[in-house]
Amino acid sequence: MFNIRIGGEAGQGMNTIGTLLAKSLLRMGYHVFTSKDYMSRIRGGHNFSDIRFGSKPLQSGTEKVDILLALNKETWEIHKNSMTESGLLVYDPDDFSPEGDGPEKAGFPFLKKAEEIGDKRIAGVIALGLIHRIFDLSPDHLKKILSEKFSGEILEKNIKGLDLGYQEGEEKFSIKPNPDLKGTKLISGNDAIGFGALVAGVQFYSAYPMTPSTGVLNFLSAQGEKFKILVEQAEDEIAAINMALGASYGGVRAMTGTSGGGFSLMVEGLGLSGITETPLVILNGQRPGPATGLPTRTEQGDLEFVIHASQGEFPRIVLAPRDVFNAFSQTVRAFNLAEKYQLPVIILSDQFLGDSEQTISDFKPEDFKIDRGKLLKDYKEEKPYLRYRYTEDGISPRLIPGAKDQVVLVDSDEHNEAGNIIEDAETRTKMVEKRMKRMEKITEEMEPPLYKGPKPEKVELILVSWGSNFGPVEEARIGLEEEGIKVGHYSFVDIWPLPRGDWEKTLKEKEWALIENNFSGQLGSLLQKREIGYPEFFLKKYDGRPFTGDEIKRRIKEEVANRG
Amino acid sequence: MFNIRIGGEAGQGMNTIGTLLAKSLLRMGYHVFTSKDYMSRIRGGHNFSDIRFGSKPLQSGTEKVDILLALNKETWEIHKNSMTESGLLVYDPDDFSPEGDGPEKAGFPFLKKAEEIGDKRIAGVIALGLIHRIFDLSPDHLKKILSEKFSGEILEKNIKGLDLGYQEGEEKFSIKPNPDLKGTKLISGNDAIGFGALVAGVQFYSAYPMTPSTGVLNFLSAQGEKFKILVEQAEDEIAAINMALGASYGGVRAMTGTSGGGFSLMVEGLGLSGITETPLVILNGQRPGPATGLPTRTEQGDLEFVIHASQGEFPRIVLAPRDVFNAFSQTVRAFNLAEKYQLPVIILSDQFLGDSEQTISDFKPEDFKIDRGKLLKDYKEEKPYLRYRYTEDGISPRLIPGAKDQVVLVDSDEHNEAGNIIEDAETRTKMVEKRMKRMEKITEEMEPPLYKGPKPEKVELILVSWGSNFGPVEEARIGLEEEGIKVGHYSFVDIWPLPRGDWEKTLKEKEWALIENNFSGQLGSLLQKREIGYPEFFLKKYDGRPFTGDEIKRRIKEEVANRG
Amino acid sequence: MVDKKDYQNTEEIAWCPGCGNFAIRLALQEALAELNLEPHQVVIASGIGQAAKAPHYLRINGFNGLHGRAIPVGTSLASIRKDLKVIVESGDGDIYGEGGNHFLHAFRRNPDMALFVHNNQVYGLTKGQASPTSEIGMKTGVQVKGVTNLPLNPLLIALVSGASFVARSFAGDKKHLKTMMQKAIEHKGLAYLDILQPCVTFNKINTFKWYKERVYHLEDDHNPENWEMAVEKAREWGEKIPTGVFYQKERRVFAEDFPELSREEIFDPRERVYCWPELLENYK
Amino acid sequence: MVDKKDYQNTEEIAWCPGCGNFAIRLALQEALAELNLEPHQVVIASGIGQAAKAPHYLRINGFNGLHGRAIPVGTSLASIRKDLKVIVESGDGDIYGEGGNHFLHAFRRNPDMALFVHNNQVYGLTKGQASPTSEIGMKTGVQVKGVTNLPLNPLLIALVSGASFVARSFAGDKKHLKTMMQKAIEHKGLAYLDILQPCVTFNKINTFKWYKERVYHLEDDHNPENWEMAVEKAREWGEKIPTGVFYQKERRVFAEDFPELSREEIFDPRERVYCWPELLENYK
Ligand SMILES: Cc1ncc(C[n+]2csc(CCOP(=O)(O)OP(=O)(O)O)c2C)c(N)n1
Ligand SMILES: Cc1ncc(C[n+]2csc(CCOP(=O)(O)OP(=O)(O)O)c2C)c(N)n1
Ligand code: SF4
Ligand code: SF4
Ligand SMILES: [Mg+2]
Ligand SMILES: [Mg+2]
Repeated sequence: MFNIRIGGEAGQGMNTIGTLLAKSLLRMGYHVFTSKDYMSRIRGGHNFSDIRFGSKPLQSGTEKVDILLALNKETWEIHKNSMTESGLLVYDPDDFSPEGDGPEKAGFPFLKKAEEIGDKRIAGVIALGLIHRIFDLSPDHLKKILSEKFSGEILEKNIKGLDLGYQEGEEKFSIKPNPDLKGTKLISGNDAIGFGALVAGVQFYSAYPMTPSTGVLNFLSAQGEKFKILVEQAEDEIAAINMALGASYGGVRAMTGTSGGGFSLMVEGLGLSGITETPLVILNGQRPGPATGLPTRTEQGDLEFVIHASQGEFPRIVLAPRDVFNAFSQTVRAFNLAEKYQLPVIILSDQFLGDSEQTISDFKPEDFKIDRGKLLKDYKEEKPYLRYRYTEDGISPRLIPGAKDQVVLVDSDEHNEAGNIIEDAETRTKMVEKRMKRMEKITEEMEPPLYKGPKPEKVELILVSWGSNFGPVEEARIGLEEEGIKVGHYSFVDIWPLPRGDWEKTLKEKEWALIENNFSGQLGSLLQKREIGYPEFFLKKYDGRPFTGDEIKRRIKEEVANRG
Repeated sequence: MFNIRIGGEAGQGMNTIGTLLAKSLLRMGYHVFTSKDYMSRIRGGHNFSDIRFGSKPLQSGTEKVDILLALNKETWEIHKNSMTESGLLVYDPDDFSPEGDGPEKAGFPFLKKAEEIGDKRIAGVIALGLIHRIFDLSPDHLKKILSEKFSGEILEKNIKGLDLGYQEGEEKFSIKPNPDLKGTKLISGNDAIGFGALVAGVQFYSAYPMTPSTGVLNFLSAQGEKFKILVEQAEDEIAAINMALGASYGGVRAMTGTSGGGFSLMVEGLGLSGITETPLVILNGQRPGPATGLPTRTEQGDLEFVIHASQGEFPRIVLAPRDVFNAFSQTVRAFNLAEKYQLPVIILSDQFLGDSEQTISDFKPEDFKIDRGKLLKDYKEEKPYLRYRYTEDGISPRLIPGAKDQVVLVDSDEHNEAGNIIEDAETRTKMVEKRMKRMEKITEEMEPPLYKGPKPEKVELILVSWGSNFGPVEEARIGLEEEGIKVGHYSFVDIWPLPRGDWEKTLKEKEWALIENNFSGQLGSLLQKREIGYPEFFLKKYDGRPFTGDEIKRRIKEEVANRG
Repeated sequence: MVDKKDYQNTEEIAWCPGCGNFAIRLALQEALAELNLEPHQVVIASGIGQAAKAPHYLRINGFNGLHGRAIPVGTSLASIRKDLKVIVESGDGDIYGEGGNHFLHAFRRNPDMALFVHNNQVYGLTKGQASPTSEIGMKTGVQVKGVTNLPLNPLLIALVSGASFVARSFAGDKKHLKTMMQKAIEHKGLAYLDILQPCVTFNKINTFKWYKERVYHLEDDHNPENWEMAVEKAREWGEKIPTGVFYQKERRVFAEDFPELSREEIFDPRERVYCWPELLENYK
Repeated sequence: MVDKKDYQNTEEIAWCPGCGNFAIRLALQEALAELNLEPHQVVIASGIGQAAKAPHYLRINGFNGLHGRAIPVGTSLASIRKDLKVIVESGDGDIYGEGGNHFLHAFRRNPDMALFVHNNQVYGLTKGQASPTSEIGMKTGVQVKGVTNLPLNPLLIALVSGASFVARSFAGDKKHLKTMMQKAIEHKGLAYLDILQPCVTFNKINTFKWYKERVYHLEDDHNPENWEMAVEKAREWGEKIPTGVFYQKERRVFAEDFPELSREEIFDPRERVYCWPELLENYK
């Protein structure tokens, strides 16, 4: 397992270099995990990308850097203390000279050499050549990748640069690829969510740009034509959610996506989905708040907000995907749940998950089923169609408007079975009960947290996480196990309504630690309502950065040691 | 204690008749409680007002009707089963003829007589004359009231009508006034909130009309000129809250008001108040949701919503006034708390409280203190002023902008002490902690629920209510006590952060009943987080109507009986 | 042939007797029937207010959504369901006040739908506050000293925003109103029709009589393709108030490249899986 | 005399090198200094975006609020604090997109403040999506086949909404820009100035060069009191783009009856208790 960090100013092309490297590693048969740390600006400042790779699955970033490709001095200053003992700094001596001791250093005049070859933009590729050599990796895959991207003279220059870097490098590390990795893909959380929507058959997506959810908007825009999806950038988030609801009423699968600030503006629309029983999938890619907060950073600060958002009471479902593949499959599921129960389903992601890339195994999109619930294409019964017909389970058949001789009326006021406004106490009571009734069945359908680790009886402590913290916590758990410290791990994805299950009893009996990327412990607060009680230890982080596996491992180790 | 119900179509002038009657009763020395049940339409439909009066304080409506003034047949049909055995129907035989047995009936051709006098609009006053006579009450106060409103010929006709009605009536009931009631006033919850804002020195109020909060907008608009308050109807609720924040930044006390749907639109602005630490008072007059719901009805469905609204984490205070006088005094306090802690304070009222009128004792507005917290009129220290200076208690001195040579910068991004955007982990962490630190002091300041009834050790059951349910629950508790059933009552007003206190221990030990005007038991959910556990009995109501004292009494009596 | 009775339902109407809304309702019913549209082929998207109750008082598809948010609902619906006739119908407070941003941007998109605004120059349902079109000086419970904000001229906003159809009619002129509605419904693109609608309860200034005395039909020599002329006419207000089609010129319709989806395609979006393998290639 | 250095602070500027925003910042600094306004007498209310970072890069009072919401903040501030000069400064996405409803209604109120829009015809901070003023055909990561919605003409919107001051300038014409800013700041009422601001990173169409080739100053014979002329000029876009004051005519300012509050009155609103007893009389 190695971690390569590429750092510099915004605009220096770190993303391109990182992507090329990651793809090359992927094709050679490594597991890859990449993550991004960037500022809310377009040029300047300090950004960096981490590319971790190894022969075992990777689920998190790390605090440690094996190779630092520093595109400027600031990068060196900021990250030098994160380097491992055997770490290596790769830099351009024309940029800066790294003073003092510290890790081994490999200076090479990338820019000068690139200019010699005739295009300064290939400086990065030269560095990649060097890095391939350092890990004793063949540059052939990278050549192939370059040839898929470029052609003619530009391609030639790139290959030349790559070869040059490769020649100049020196082997230092070595790691075997995993021969089983066939057909794996490297994909970001945001793309996975977009992909999930495609597979679910989304036909309408409206959004207003907002970091870190814009990736999904970009993904679907790019695929819109091929997949017959109408994608529209709305004038504001209020329009975005109301457009999506209009489309859903029209019968197609519709989705909207945003981050906390935009979600705030969608709150009234969320309730509209609730009372009209119009299915809707809403992505909230969390970033640190309140208000504008830290636009390009990560946090899990919106859980209780999205659970309780909007006036009045109505059922909703909140799913917090645990990793990249899960982001894909939960998105497909979100559409199915939204239509099965005719309500809003919120996918609670975050910048860490959205912007990280992870290797996923091969899969067939068509294996993921579409379930449109009680949707009717036509209606030919004697009695006129009633949108809110009372039923056993509280779910009324939903007719696509336009069916011959039938009308479909939905209403944001309290209404009767036909959808017409009412004010009487009796109908109101019945309609509230009709809507709320679905909660029971939904609660049954919610999956209990995934348990990882030795049997609960055998562990010292159970780590409890939700959403994207899964990866870092898992890395920590496995690391601890390797050191002989046995801990378990409950990872929540289905978070509202909170599922029932054995986990409740287990947590009541065992000591447990709560790990959340926020200040107040919002999952903890949900657990308290279930009378699970308070955790023995609350590991929280609210500086806008994701946890890393090693960080959690260290903190839990300390905790376990302290508690004797 | 009597209840007079006036019912008819919207537009038939029930409000005017009710107001005259209530004022007359008030001046005669009775306690009065009025409530309104009206539809979301301007003409037609069925509306009614209840005017209860008696010699002891009244805090709720009742299911029973002593006098029904039915302005149309529908009123009679709907309410005939609510009448007491000794009840009396007052009606105009030219309108309809009440068939069958049932209560005593007093028919009188109000309209015809009014026309004879020369103005059909005085039909209502004739009826009032009749009603005064029925209760053996002098019409003199009413004459005085009419003379304050009208003059000349119109006044004469009104007096004539009143006298006529009085002559034609027949004494039936009698009740002594309360000689101690001097200087009492009859005021609605909405006016009380507006009055509270005045007394607190509000100088800016912006809102978008929304039932049931519009009363406060009307009140302040009417007083704006006299009290130098800038009142503006905004183009939408988003503008309303942002305007209020701009004014508050400018140094004046600012407030906005709305109901759930508008509050939804203010959610992002709420977070802006949170991160910029700009004091703001927000009224949310609850009505049944979700979405448009039942616009003119009542519910307590927004508690968890307002507590958790907006992305990210920041302190806020939620106060749910328990009755009309409390609505006044909590509003004054809301302004003080908002400035003391530099955060948003939400007044959680509802249609029941907002539209009900209640007698309140005499008070001196000037006895209510204004505390502007760490507001600085000027700043003359050496070091430049820093809006977000780190302090012991997390509260930074707040300078009114415009102070010579100093600038005041606030920011919705994460920021440093000066208010400038930052992105580093360290400052972020410190700022989160600075903001959240205030929670402890606030929690200490929150008042525990008011306890009413015999000592907890002595009661069978404790009723737990919040906000406007106080009155109905109190009437029930007192009624039960009169029948020998001893119950206690905790009434929450300070609801977020949830106060600490003996009550926690008491509730853990005793059996208790939760009484909420919603479906899911939202206060209950907050109590569960405190590990109070679940109530023995949950009395809920979500039909859009308020509880009445007799209804609660009946239900609790059943419950106590069942539990044996 | 469709009969206007096909649009009749049995709901009790909660408008005040004498309200201008009744005539609008009747005109719409007739307009649709005469266009031979069946109730299931038409959807009304509305907001909240008196006007916005419209879909309840006809037998018709309806999306009675949030205050101010009917335009986005109609926009997506008209684009994803090209087989349906979409009408957005709401009040002046709803469309020009709360929903102002959607109004502004709707013309830029030009979705294929009709937009009918019951403009009574007041907030009816919330009991008489000023709306964005209320006249200066109008006193209300909130505007106690009279309105001071300049009224919006929504026709001008539409014209300068690229509207492809701008018209005005009057609830007291039912035949004209019906014709305008029909033209709007038949127009390809966003057809905006402002309807002067007396509110007998709260607007004591702009009454039936007030409008009747002022309203006139645009003459035959008004050229609706002439934008400058349209602007000039749209500025006329006060002594004389023109009604008719101010402007009409077709242009690109929103989502016009987006295909009309069949009922089957909507119901089963599966057939589109063909390019997944290709897409997955991007990720290796 | 105030020096433009008095407005200098030490914050690192997060704009891209070469961005049009730098010139705007400098022009504002000079404009304010030359008007002899001190930093504590001026407030900038801004939203979110690259442009909206403006208050951080000057030593000045600032309310850097939410995306799209600077106008309401400025409106109340200007009205309750008549002693302060209020400037609302933000981007085109912020003011015309997210904040469109406030833009529309601001002119109706005419609060006494200046409104400076950095119009780079693109969403800069969120990496290059189309803004309401982006030109048809502009390709972006979201508008993959090019923009199809008609761009908004914000000057026309202002003109038809009753704006009392409408102007345009260009970041590449600093002297003109400074003069326009000064005129706007000195105007009594809402002074709206659209500033053409090249975004060197994301807008490859409307570059410095592109604007330079097109921009010209309104001639002396342009009469800014002539509304029709202003509309005509505001419609000009493409080969030639006029800059200057298109329209200026004072009219009632928002909250003009509301008194200027002294610092004491703000700090201690107690003195207003006198009419309580009278008010309490209403309730018996
Ligand atoms: C978000 C929100 N804000 C406010 C309201 C309250 N409200 C309901 S209707 C209305 C105004 C209606 O005016 P208009 O649209 O002109 O319709 P009219 O009743 O005059 O036909 C308002 C403010 C609401 N329902 N939702
Ligand atoms: C409610 C909300 N939605 C979306 C965003 C994301 N966002 C930040 S800046 C911006 C657009 C900026 O464009 P513009 O106002 O033109 O400013 P520029 O960066 O071009 O100067 C957006 C969409 C946000 N911060 N808040
Ligand atoms: S209030 Fe006005 S608009 Fe509403 S129904 Fe009555 S008359 Fe019509
Ligand atoms: S992205 Fe564009 S607008 Fe933003 S700073 Fe860079 S050049 Fe300027
Ligand atoms: Mg209206
Ligand atoms: Mg821009």
